[in-house]
Amino acid sequence: MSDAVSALQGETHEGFATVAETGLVGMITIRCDLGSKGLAKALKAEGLPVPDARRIETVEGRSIAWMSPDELLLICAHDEAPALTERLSTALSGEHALVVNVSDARAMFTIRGEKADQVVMKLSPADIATLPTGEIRRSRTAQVAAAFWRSDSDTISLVSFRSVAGYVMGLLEVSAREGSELF
Amino acid sequence: MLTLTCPCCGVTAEETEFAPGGEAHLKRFGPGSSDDDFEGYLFARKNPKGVHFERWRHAYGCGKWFLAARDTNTLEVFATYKAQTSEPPADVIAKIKAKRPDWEGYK
Amino acid sequence: MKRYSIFAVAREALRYHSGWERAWRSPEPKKRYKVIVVGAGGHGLATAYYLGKVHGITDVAVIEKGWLGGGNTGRNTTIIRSNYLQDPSAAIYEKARALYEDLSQDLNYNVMFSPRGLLMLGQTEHEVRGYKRTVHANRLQGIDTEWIGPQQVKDLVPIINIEGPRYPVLGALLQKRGGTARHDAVAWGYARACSAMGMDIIQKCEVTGVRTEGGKVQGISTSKGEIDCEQLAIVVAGHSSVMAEMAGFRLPIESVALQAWVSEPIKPCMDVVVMANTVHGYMSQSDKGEMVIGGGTDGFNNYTQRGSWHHVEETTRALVETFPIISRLKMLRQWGGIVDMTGDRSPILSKTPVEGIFVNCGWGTGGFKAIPGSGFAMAELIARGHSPLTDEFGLDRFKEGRFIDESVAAGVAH
Amino acid sequence: MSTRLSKGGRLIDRAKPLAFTFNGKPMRGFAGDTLASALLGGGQVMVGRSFKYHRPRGIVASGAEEPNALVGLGRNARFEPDQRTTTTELFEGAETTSQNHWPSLEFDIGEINNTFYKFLPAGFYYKTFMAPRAAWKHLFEPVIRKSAGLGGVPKEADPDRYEQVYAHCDVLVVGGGVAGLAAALKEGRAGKRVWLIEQTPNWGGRTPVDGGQIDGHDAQDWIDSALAELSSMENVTMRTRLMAAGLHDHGYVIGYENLADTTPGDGRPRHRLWRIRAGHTITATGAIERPLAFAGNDVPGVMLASAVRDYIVNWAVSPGDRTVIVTNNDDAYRTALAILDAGLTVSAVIDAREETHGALPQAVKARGVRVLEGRGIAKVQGRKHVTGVEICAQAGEGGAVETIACDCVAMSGGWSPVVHLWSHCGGKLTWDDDRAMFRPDAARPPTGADGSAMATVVGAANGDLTLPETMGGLGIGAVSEDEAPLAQVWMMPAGAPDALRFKSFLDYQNDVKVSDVQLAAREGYESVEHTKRYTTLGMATDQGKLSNINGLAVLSNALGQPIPATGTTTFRPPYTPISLGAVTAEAKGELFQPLRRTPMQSWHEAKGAHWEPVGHWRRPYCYPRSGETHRNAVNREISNTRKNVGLLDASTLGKIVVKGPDAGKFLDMLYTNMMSTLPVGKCRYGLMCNENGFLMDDGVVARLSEDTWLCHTTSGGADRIHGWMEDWLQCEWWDWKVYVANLTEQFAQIAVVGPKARDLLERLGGMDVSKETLPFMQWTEGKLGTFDARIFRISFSGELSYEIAVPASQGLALWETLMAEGEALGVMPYGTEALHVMRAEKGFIMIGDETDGTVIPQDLGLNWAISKKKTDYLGKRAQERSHMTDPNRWKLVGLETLDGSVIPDGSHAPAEGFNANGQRKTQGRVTSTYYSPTIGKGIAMGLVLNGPDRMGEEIEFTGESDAMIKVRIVDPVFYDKDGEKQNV
Ligand SMILES: Cc1cc2nc3c(=O)[nH]c(=O)nc-3n(C[C@H](O)[C@H](O)[C@H](O)COP(=O)(O)OP(=O)(O)OC[C@H]3O[C@@H](n4cnc5c(N)ncnc54)[C@H](O)[C@@H]3O)c2cc1C
Ligand SMILES: NC(=O)c1ccc[n+]([C@@H]2O[C@H](COP(=O)([O-])OP(=O)(O)OC[C@H]3O[C@@H](n4cnc5c(N)ncnc54)[C@H](O)[C@@H]3O)[C@@H](O)[C@H]2O)c1
Ligand SMILES: Cc1cc2nc3c(=O)[nH]c(=O)nc-3n(C[C@H](O)[C@H](O)[C@H](O)COP(=O)(O)O)c2cc1C
Ligand SMILES: [Zn+2]
Repeated sequence: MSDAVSALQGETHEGFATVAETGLVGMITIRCDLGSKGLAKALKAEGLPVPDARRIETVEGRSIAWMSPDELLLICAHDEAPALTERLSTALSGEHALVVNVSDARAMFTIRGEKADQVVMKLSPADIATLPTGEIRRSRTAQVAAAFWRSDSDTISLVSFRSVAGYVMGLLEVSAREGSELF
Repeated sequence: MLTLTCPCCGVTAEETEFAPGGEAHLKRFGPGSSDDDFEGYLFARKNPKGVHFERWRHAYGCGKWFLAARDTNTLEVFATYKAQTSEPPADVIAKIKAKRPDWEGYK
Repeated sequence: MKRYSIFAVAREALRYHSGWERAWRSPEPKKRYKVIVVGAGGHGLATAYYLGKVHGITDVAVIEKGWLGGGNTGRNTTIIRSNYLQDPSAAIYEKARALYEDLSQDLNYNVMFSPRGLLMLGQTEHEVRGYKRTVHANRLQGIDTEWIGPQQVKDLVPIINIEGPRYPVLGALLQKRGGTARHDAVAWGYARACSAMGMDIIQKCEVTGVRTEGGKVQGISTSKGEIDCEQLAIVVAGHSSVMAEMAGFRLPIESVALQAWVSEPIKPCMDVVVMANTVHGYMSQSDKGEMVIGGGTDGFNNYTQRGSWHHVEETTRALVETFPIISRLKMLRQWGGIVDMTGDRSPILSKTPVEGIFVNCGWGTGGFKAIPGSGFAMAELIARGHSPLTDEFGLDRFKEGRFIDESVAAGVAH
Repeated sequence: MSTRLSKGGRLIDRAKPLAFTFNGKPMRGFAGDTLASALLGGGQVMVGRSFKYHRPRGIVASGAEEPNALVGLGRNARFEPDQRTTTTELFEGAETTSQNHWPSLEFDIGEINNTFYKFLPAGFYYKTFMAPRAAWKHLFEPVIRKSAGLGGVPKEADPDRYEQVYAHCDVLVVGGGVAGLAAALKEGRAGKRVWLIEQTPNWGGRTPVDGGQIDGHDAQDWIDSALAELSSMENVTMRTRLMAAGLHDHGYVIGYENLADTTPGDGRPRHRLWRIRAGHTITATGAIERPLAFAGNDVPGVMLASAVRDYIVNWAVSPGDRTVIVTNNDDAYRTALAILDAGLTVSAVIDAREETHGALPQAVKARGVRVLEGRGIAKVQGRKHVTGVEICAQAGEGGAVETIACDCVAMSGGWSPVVHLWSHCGGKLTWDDDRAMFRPDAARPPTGADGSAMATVVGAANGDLTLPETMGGLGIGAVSEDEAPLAQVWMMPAGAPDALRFKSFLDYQNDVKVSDVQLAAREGYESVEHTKRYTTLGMATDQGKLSNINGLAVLSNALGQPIPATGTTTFRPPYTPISLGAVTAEAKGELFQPLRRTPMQSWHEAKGAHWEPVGHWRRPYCYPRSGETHRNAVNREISNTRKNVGLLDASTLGKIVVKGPDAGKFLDMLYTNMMSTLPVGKCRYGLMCNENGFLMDDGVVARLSEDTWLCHTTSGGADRIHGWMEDWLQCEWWDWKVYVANLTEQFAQIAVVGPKARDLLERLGGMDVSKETLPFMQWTEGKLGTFDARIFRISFSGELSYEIAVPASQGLALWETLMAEGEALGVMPYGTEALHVMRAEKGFIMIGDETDGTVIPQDLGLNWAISKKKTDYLGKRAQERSHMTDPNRWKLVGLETLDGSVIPDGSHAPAEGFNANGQRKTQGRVTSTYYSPTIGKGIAMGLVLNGPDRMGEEIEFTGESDAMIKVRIVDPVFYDKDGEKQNV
């Protein structure tokens, strides 16, 4: 689908950290008994584990995150999401489960640079300094919901709802502005 | 500005990441119930100055509802626990008793 | 009671004001009173005052656990208006507002009622429709309100931003004779007048129990001993549930914290009270010059007289958006009160399951403006067993589903 | 004269001179100066006028406690009133103006109040200005307001930016004096995550001025090495210019950081608000010196003794050539020594104590200074500047024994620990009678989330005033001169008569005198809280940092009770005032609130849509063309939609998927009607009530598969209803197998509406959308053109109508395709107002218009949507209550005026007579009212008493003016009653 566009189409700002919208990303919400064998099997077939509480596991370009005691979020390529949703739905048809493609309900951002943490410090009450790699934190950025995790040594990935992408980008841009670094 | 620990995901977070939901362990009365019971269910609140059992939702986190035992006068949080129970669990009661020997117990 | 007047002040000036007598006495409690009012807030004191003034009942004690006027009456943002939508509310609030007009003269105590005008901004189409509905209702209720356009708003409040961009001001509900009064003086003026009628105001006396027999009230236990009475009025705002528990019943009330704060004082720049409900903030300027700002309530039960900080941020940002010049003012002091929120956010003035016990509570975030009317009505209810002003505010309404819901037209109820 | 000394000044950098102005007069200072030190250094002793009496006032203090020396700073958009000069750092080009006077600081008309001071005691306004009634509002109040009010009014929006940050630590140490440094060292060495914050630009607190030895080193050396060690610790974060404004529940500390006040306009945030969540807070906030109350203690030139030595030592500013020191304790003698060391003159030390033997007095005497024991000041001479003091016996009534000429008075009434933060959340105090101070009671601390102490106090803030005590409390040895006990002297002389007490100030800024507090006590305002409010003691911008303890001592005296029986007033945040800009931070303008945007928002923007806020969304109200009024645009959009085809961006509509074996049962509980019986592929309109029975949301439900339903909600309701569903599933029916997900934002939704709607879709190709394949109230999915779409055949306008959902990423593309393909068909977008009018023409209700939280479906004639078969649904029990079944509830009807005009919004229908409260009775009100371009006249809906039984009846409604409007009760469906247009 050539005409599919992300909320901000890759908008980027340079400050003491670089903040960018990442463009289209695939996301699938899976609601299910996370202890069920069927789930483990269905995910295994896709090469994915069932993550432990609050963990986000990345395997070959896809990530799977624990969102709540009965909810996972699978992150993949945007164009892969519809088919993957179908496959997982089918694989879980024997379970009480809900698998839905939410790729377009979200916007994803990266905050990159040595001081990336400081941008999050300005926006979320969560203690970013103690957030270990491999853990996803659902929280808020200023007035809207967000989830974030360390996607590599100097990058934080952040997901918000699509409709507020502009607001989130506004916050990130202001917070990362040169001259306002905290330390 | 309270801090609470969500028993569903284990995150300790500040009040703004949660949404309060009023008194816990209310018993729903539906069609066929008496006027008094129904009124009690919707309106009569214990609203104690002291130990209170209440509902919270981890709104900006895992999205789950949970319950908290909290002192409305000191704001001490005795415990948080899963919402799927119709009265406070024994260990929560014991914890409160230990800290508030004068407390007359869950009524 | 020595009358206050400019001449009295001048006379006293010559002798360094050594001749003033006590505004109210500090008596020890007697063994028994005809009526005991618990709670020396505005509502309790006004109840006592009108019992004496209108019904000639002066064998009255007002029992206060702290210092009189130290509850919500002493910590509110003093907004007075009567532009309510529902008939029962409009009636009692307008009664109160009308009594405020003459209260200084009536009490011989200047409560500085300042009918400087009150605006409720319409910032969405929906809100505009709600306020227009109120204007029409008010007309039939005999309350003087009007709808004005954005430019008139700007003329009345030059420091306001009517442009938005987020929520341009589309107009406002104006009550010209709404305004403010000096909150402490309201309590003090009533206390002085009650004391002068021979009533006992007993401070630092906490009620710890209610004695009943055969479903009828006998008296109360207090930190200063047992006191008997024929009738008992519970008028303790945020502590209503605690007192009801003593008397053996439950109320449709939850106590939560409500906060307010003031800026440092500046010269007069806003001569009306402005409420902006879409963005959740309201502001007036006190006679001393501070901007007086009220916030939102906490969502959880709270008896601490402190609230959560984020409400301060939410309201301040709403007001900076509405009045951009205040960004460079500084917050001087922030405080909280415990407000009593009922199931339909309207007050309760009612008999109770216990004979002889009456409650007046549930004024929540908006009862300062009601003090004279509430006291007047409550006194009538106690003395006569019935008052047209309290009829609709009974406890029975929750069983019947007969709510008086004001949130219909306006978000907040100050 | 105050002046700059040629030598010394540990905080100033003489190599960096700075120019500034005071009331337009050019002045100079140095980097490191505060505005106050620079003003004093430039000889400016009088800096403002007091609040009530407009008395000339000078600088009293050297820190946060300053009550007098407030100025307006900057100009135009960067003007800031009430700026405290003692805590404002000097910067190049600073423009300062004094406050509260007219026409000038030197000559102020308002000073007339000072002449009439006897007529204006505490609370005089409660006793006067009552007659005639209107006079208060129109005469007295304006005068009082003008003469009060202090600072000037900013005139423009604030151009600066502010920001906020969250920080977390195990231990927060507040105060960077030696106590704070020592506490931070201890916690830092223990490996804790430590934050150490200090409000001023400088570390070390008082000690570098007061002197002494710590741990065997000169105090400054110890401070330097402590700072070096702390900076080397990874786990310790240190910041200056960061004040702890308040200690809030559960260890939440609001910090206020000053970043760019000295570099206005440099683009950095001016202030930063820190929200620090501290596991534990240690306050090391020091102590504040108290003034003494004597007549004329407010004349410019009368200062705190500690401030005098601060100005000399820190900024090389001499507050006067000849200073008289007046004290009740030994510490003030340090000021004498500092003055002497600077080569200036101490004219005398007046000590209220009968005898002085301590090391410090001895040292001062040894340097030839006169020490007058058992003496007090009867009166200060001078009006705009001290010229001398009259000395009297402290024990007497003020008979002057001697007059001493001087130009500065340094006073000390002892010290009060800074207990604010400790007290903010309920930490209690205990009275220390030996030292005459309230100090934190460690046994009654403020408690945190787990019920244990969340704060401790160290150093002078804990009442450990002398250096050995301060450091001893932290386990570190220190030495300073021994000090003899102070005398509890609050007022001079002890027997001061009225005439003196009327000039002895307690609260400088608010002009509260000893006599005022005594008057309050006499009149029965006995509680300290009453006295505060009656006199305004402690309510000024310094919040009584200087006045409170003296005030309550005077009150206790007047009441004949010990000070602890009087107690203190409540300490409230912030410690010193903080800018509302910082409290607002980024949340203004564009970022004031999140703006939710649909995938097609940019298109609407480009077309100049006029907006209507709906929750956090902003929807096009209409799309006015150039020269067109909004009203005309709406009419055009309606007419075109009814005639050709219109497009509505319906993306904001809530879309919640509900799935599971128990989903049908669940929806049957949530909706008033039956959803479990809805066949797959079909749609059904449903109503949701709350447990109180009131209608709270509506929308079309589509059954997607055997176990899956899609529930549409109102735009405003999506999140609320999603939360509502989760609430019931998690907290009541937790054993039901149902999952829900909010897919509102996953899909862009476009309503294609009008007789040519099908033509338009067929132009795109793909799915069959014919009447046969896709009849009314069904849905289908497949390819529409190149789009993956789900199409619902539902209608909110009464026209042939399709709602098309595609993934949000393709919403804009679909919209543009429809606009392009539809051009030949006359397609136009329409906004929310057209939507509202069209639904009203059809008699469809709108949540928020026909409902307001007090309306039940039965009121709206929606009984057909309430299942009679179900034993239960949310709201059912409530709807059985007597008031809900009352036959006299107002019911929905259509309304039309006899002359075709539009009934005003909110109009009410009066009934005969008045109720017991004299209010006109009513029998109905309008709920929606519009001009209908389709019908060519006004149409409306309303709730009317027994309305449905009164069809055709004419009743009156209130008009815009006092006149009434004649209205006929009609069927609410005004357009296409038989539904022929939507079923084609
Ligand atoms: C921050 C804030 C802002 C507000 N703003 C406004 C506004 O702008 N306009 C408006 O109209 N209203 C406002 N209100 C609401 C208003 O203040 C209250 O509705 C009103 O003051 C209630 O008065 P009261 O006399 O019922 O209660 P209170 O003044 O609270 O008096 C109750 C008294 O009962 C005493 N008491 C409690 N328990 C006992 C006991 N066991 N024994 C003895 N005595 C007891 C208490 O100590 C207290 O003094 C505001 C409230 C707050 C907190
Ligand atoms: N001898 C006496 O009578 C006497 C009396 C008082 C003080 N002292 C001397 O004062 C010193 C006391 O040392 P200390 O460290 O306890 O106190 P300090 O006054 O030296 O230091 C306290 C520090 O805390 C800072 N502070 C206060 N409130 C703050 C807040 N809210 N946020 C951020 N910072 C804040 C102040 O700016 C100051 O730098 C000793 O030298 C002692 O001898 C002596
Ligand atoms: C309308 C109004 C104006 C106020 N103005 C001031 C003020 O100018 N200065 C001040 O210190 N406090 C002011 N206060 C707050 C009081 O000092 C006090 O905080 C409040 O009455 C609550 O009491 P508490 O803080 O003792 O609990 C004001 C309060 C109200 C209700
Ligand atoms: Zn959680």
